[in-house]
Amino acid sequence: MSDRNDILPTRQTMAGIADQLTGIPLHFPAERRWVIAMAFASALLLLLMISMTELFTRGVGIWGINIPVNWAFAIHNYVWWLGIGHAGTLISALLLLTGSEWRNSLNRFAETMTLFAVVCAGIYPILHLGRPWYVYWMFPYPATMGVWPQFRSPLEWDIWAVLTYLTVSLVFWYTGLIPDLAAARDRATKRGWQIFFGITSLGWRGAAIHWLRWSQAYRVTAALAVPLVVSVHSEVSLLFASGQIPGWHSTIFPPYFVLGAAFSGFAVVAIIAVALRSWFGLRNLVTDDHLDVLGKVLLATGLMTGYGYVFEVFDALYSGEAHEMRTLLDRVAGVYAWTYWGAVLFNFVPLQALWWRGVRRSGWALLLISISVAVGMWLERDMILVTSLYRDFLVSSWSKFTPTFWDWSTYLGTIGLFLVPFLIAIRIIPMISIFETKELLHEEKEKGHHG
Amino acid sequence: MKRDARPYRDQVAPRQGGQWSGVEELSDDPAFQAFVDAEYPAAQQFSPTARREFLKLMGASFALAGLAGCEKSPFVAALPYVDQPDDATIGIPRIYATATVFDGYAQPVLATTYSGRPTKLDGNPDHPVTQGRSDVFMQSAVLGLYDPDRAQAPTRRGEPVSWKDVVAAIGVLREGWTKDGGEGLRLLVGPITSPTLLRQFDALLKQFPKARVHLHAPTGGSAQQSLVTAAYGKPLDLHYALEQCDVIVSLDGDLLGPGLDQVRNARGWATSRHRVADRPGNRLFMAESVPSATGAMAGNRLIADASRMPVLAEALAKALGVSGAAAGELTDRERDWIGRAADACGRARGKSLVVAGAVGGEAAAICAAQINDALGNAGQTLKFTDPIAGPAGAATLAELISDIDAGKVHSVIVIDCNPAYSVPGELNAAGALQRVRTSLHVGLQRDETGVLCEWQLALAHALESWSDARAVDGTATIIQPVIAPFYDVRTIHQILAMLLGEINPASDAAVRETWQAAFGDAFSTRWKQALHDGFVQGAAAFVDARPSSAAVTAPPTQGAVDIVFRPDPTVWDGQFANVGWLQELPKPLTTVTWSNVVAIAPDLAKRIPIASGDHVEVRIGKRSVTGPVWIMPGQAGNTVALYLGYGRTRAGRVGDGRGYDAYQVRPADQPWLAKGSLRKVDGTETLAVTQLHHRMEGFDFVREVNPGDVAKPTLSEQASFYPNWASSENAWGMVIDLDACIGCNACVAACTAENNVPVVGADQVKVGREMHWLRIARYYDGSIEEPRSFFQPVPCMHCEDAPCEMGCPVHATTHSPEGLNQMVYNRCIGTRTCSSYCPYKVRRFNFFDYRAPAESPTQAAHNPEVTVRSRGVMEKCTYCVQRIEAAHVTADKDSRPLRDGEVVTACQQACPTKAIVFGDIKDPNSEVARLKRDGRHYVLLEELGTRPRTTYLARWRDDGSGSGQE
Amino acid sequence: MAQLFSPAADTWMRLFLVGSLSLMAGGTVGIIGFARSTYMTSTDIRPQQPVPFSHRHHAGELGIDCRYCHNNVEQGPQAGLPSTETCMTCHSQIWTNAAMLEPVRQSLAHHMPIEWTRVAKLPDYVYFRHDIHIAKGVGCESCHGRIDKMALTYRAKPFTMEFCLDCHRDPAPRLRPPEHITDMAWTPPVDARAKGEAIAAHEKIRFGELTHCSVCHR
Amino acid sequence: MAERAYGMLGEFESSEALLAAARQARAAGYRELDAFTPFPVEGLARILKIQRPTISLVGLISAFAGGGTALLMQVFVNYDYPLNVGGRPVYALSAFAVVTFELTILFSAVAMVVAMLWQNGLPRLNHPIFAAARFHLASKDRFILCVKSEDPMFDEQETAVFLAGAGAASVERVPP
Repeated sequence: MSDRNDILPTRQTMAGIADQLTGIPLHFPAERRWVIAMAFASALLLLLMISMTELFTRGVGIWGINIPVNWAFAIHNYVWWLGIGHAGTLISALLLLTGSEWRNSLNRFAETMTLFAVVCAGIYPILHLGRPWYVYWMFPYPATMGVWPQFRSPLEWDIWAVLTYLTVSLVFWYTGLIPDLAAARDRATKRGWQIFFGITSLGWRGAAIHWLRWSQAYRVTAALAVPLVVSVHSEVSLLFASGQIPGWHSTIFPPYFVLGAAFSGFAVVAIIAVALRSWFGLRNLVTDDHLDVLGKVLLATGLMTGYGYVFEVFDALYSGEAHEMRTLLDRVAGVYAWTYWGAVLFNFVPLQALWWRGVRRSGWALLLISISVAVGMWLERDMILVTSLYRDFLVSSWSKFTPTFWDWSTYLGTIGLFLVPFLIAIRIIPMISIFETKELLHEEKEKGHHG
Repeated sequence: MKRDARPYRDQVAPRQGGQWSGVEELSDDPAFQAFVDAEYPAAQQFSPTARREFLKLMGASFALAGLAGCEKSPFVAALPYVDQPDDATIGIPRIYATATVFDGYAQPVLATTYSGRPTKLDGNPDHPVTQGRSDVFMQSAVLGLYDPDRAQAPTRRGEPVSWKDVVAAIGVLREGWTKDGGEGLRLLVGPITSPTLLRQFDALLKQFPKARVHLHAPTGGSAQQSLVTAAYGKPLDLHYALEQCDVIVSLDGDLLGPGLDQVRNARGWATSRHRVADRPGNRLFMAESVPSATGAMAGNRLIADASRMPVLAEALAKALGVSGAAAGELTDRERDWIGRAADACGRARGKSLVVAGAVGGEAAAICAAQINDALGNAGQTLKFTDPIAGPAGAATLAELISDIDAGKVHSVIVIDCNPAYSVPGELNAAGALQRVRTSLHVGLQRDETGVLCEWQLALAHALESWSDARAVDGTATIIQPVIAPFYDVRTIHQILAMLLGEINPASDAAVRETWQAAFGDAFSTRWKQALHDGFVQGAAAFVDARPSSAAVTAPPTQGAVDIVFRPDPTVWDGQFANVGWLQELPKPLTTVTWSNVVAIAPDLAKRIPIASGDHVEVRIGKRSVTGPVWIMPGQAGNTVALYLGYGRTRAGRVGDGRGYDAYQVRPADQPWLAKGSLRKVDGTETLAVTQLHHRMEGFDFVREVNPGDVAKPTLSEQASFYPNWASSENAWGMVIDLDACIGCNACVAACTAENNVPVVGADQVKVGREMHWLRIARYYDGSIEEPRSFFQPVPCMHCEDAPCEMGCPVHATTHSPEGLNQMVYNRCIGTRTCSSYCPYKVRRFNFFDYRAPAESPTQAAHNPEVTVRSRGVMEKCTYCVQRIEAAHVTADKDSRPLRDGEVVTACQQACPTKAIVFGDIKDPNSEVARLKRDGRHYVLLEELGTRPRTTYLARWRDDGSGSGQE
Repeated sequence: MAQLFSPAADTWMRLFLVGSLSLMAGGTVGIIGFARSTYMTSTDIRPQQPVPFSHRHHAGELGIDCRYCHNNVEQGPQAGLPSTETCMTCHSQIWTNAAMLEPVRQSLAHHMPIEWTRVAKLPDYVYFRHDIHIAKGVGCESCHGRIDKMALTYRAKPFTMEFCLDCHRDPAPRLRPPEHITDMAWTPPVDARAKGEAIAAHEKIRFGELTHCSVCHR
Repeated sequence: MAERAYGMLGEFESSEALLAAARQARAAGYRELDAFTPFPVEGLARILKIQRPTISLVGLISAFAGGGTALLMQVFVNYDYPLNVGGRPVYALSAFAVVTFELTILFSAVAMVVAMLWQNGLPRLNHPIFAAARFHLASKDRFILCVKSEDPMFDEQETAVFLAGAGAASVERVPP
């Protein structure tokens, strides 16, 4: 029955999908737009390189940080980027396990996004070091000093968590990519593409036994990735919650951070989904139904994050702890209240439009709301960091924080660091999972037959 | 403490020269020498030996600067002595007793030297005045020695000349002076206590009887002397015995504030304040126009405009029944305060003291003198000596200028003072100097005066000189050099000797001559004893004095507001403007650094309206000056305070162009208080402030107790989830008595000197990156118009369950078995987690490379026992672990346990009021353990469960009950 | 569709994979080893000295006690290099005209120090003190090796933190009686630990406290 | 004589057709069968009698290895140089949990993917099957059944006929 709730239009054929998707890298359809985007992204990346040169030559003092606000943009952007990354893994892994078929059109670029977002996040812990050239001291190797890393430190946990996350994301992404690379290899006509896809597909043949082993590896890895995501951002929250600083020292932090991460991540997935489908004419694969589902997920995670906000207030009031209450008051009415109210405004007000189906199914509306959420979550990270640090316990150490040019340039630069590889990736690898879409199409058609 | 009995020169500077300085490592490559030549042209003119010393010194300081990671260790040069001095132990500091000179007076010090370069000055514990205590000026004097902008050779009209040229020129001048008996020759000096210098002046005046000496003392001297003369009818020095006082009443006299008497007064006040354990030992009443350290410590503080002081003085006199006192109109608050003060004084006859500050003028000074006399304090808590500083009978600067204008002067010799800068603008001393035919400037720097004079004679620093001087009580110190001069300079006595006609005077000849006469036959033993002790026994003799009953002149009345002039608490009259340590030291009550401010009352600010940092124009008569405003809580509504010492143009790279020059508007005849007006003008600036918030916000960071409320000591171990770590033999801890802390910053300055704390500059301070390991938090309680002020030194708490340590991913900060929170700079990678987690925010981070540039002579001021930190590493208070470890080694070599008091931290050592006590808390008999059992003991942020080793004693609240020892 | 790769390509690919994996593993091991190499620790390098001074001759063959020249070693942090005068104590009597001693005579004549190249050097942030080690029974040889057998002096032990820690963690077996401090040939007795513990007890060495950071770093 | 072929391919247009053909082939006694599909086809393994792979077991073992390594490493470094960090215990197991968890996942995930590739004999760039002219369609929309020449029943002619009979759209000999 054609009015059944299929997420993919069943008119299309597998051959059509294969040709359409492998065609994006093989016969790139949007050369001009890509070049413009790439030029913009490269400019941002160049800005990052300049900022890093300045940073490494002169020191972290080029940023606006001080004592007491000795963590600011670097750490807050780190948390923001990492949070964005989490949506990719959640979409691929969690939804794979729960059998949510709509993920199939989204998971590949969501995973790609994860990968590069984690890279962006990953450089911050190195950049923010006073002496980044000694970052290797954080790894346990038999040093002539005889000194080891300190495993009670949340930062030490952090480096393991992020590296694990990066590795597992990479492995998971690549594993899922192998069959599609093989498909691209088989469609490629130019020698260069043939060699590229020939090597990267590792000689995948799609044999029954290959698929069997592959499925097991892929699904179990997915099963591992879900708790990994939760652990990584919980751990990131411990970076703060392990300190006694008012506004940080709270047990709500791990779930609060994980949900916030998913929230911001889904927003960025929505941004990319809307952009890619209009860019490459993929409305047949990324349908309005997809946007509808994304909108619902965004709304759900947004409301959960909102719960975190409410609970944070409750937590402070319930504790009755004078310093916690003062920090709470300062967040809503202090010098940096604009970050708090900005976060509330950008995160939750436009979000409410998603209660309407029409809004969810409109690309533009979803795009704008998602951008608002990304901004809102950025402000939230800033708020959590700065408002806790700039006024902690002793009044005599209170200070303020003003970002400098280099704070902003480093942050904008990482957007370039994200976009450049992402743009390269959409040129050379299939951005939507070919075989999974085919599988879904097959299942839908089959159901159509039986239905 | 090891101290050498033999004269310095005999030990370390053998006659051949060349090997006194056993610097083991130096960079001797030609590139380095070329660089030194380029950077220090004067060094090229050094004698070969002097030059070698200089290079060695520089090489040594370079060796300190490294902080490397895993780099391959290079082979470097090692230079042994050619002829090793018998008792030189390489690497062990040698300590010499000497003195620095501050406004002419000796500040007796023990100088710690490594390989012939002084790195740290501390008070001489045996000296009757300081008893080992110090102030910020003494602590920072060593950096003045290494000032890169010091005059490095004599110059004539800016061109370097040799001392031979100088001597030749003096010879020519002397011929002229001899002819006319010195007619038209004038000497301009600051206050002088040096017996040798006074003797040389006398000799000079004998040679040239028509020459005249003029005195220029911008922060005291004649200006204050005239008040005393008015009060007692003759010039006198007043000496307060605060240690014997039950009640102290001050009328805008900043007894505990910065200045010559700070150490003595603070020590005396703290002694009487803490002579009993269960209540405050004295009561302090302060009426003040501008908040001061004394006001902050006063249990009874009255805010009154500066021009009210004479009225208050009269009222107090009347309340105490001093005959002849008239009654002025008083407000309710004033009447109440006078009543309480009079009541307290009345019950403490002979044990009280009334002090009038300079702003009260002659009227207040006379009243105070009469009250003290009536109460029987004179001779008890107030003692008199003949003036200690000379030259006696010197004329004033104003007279010199009018003489110049009258064409009566052809030669001026300016000795170690800076009239072109520190003189009331209306006198135009600079213009006058330029009209003189021959002018000589003798000074450490080619400053504002130096550039105007034809000759600038580079003066040796006190630490490089043989000299002598008297402390505030008259006790003389023979100043011995602790380093050979590394510039082409001469001591003040050598230059005076040249003026007296000597060709090549030895640096110690004049001083020896003076003391030869004084010591007589016992010269050689007494000389050695004096050098060893650091002073010559014998203070000035007390004399009797009766207050005059002269009529009182009315204070000036024109103008809208009272304008009070104060020396700056850190750069003083401007002479320390180029000392980075002092520039970066927060001014005690404002925490402003690197600038002076126009302090106004909150009330006045509201009326204008104006905010801190906005510019105001202050006008007195026809002259005006523009500076940034500071709204000072607790300042009297109609009083404006201007701070001297800033707005310099020729101080050097550190001090030039900072703040405004208050001398410009200072009236010559009213140096302390004038009437004027102020108005807001365009412009605003961000002041480099180290503390932005000052209210306690309802928290009890600083606690107060009433004498009756002192609970029985409760020594409960703070609970912890973690098992206790085994502690070693010693468990270090610190107690800071907030009732004793007067916020003077001596501890901060001492810490800076001891621990190589870098100076970061005004711009870095503005963004909150000052590096002091110890900050004096200043809090206000109450309304902004009438707050109570509190000081709280906050060093590292050395928490037993330290949150910071847990945050470090690389084991760069860990805990020692002795309870120290250790920071290993060379392991730090700069994640700054420790600082984020620190509830006390006492950690400091090297956001940039804050090390002094390699070519700066200030490198030589570094303590070689403490690593110089590079960019990107965290640092913080270590409880002076280098001193602990050194004491351990000493004790371990004797296989004996450490004794209480064997380890003294730099802050503790400097504190004039002994507010900081450090020691072994495991030893029940130690001072620190005793204080931890005191009823006033409390833990800062105890609720966090960090179990700090640094704890506090609460401040006494003055409920009127505590007064002295009954 | 034709084959994209020849059979040989697989061989190359496997070689490449195995090769890069071994390179990574080998590189890691290599770097860790290199940090301990004689090159990085500067051991076994005999730097040029202005005078070819032989410890073998002076300390070994002539049996001059270490402290005769390094006379600061019991009092201060640094052992101290002998002053020119110390050299001339003997060399004004013997070998007075030897060409190789010319720099020493020059030094005395011109009052300029002899510029030796330092062999035993610790980083600036390490605060090592000779005096306390000597006082507590650590022999010269423990760190400086058999100086009495060195013609030209070299660094015998790698002065890495590991090297220091080895002893600071467990000093007992390495301690020797005071009379053997400068004894180059001293070998630990069979019951070195028991003997060392006795010394440590006598000298009140605080075991377990020698490895905290501030002992050496300030 | 021509070399012995690698096998014989039959191309099917749907997964259902493939499954039916595979079932027929098993019934006909063919044992050395392989199938190439554009996506994993459910039930194929059962028909081809392929054993359940052991990837998840590898994952489990590696998980223990990872967790164990992490825990041992953290205990060891604190045993090797025990330092008092904020008064916390030397063996602060609760603090070690995070890294232990992360390494458990890391080892497990990486090992599974490596095992998958290893057992599949990947990477393998040159394989006889790539020489088949229509093999590339297996990654597009065709489902290919291959009878390998090792099969005792394999005979080029007969097998080709059999495949065609089973409904193959085309039959192709794969050269060795």
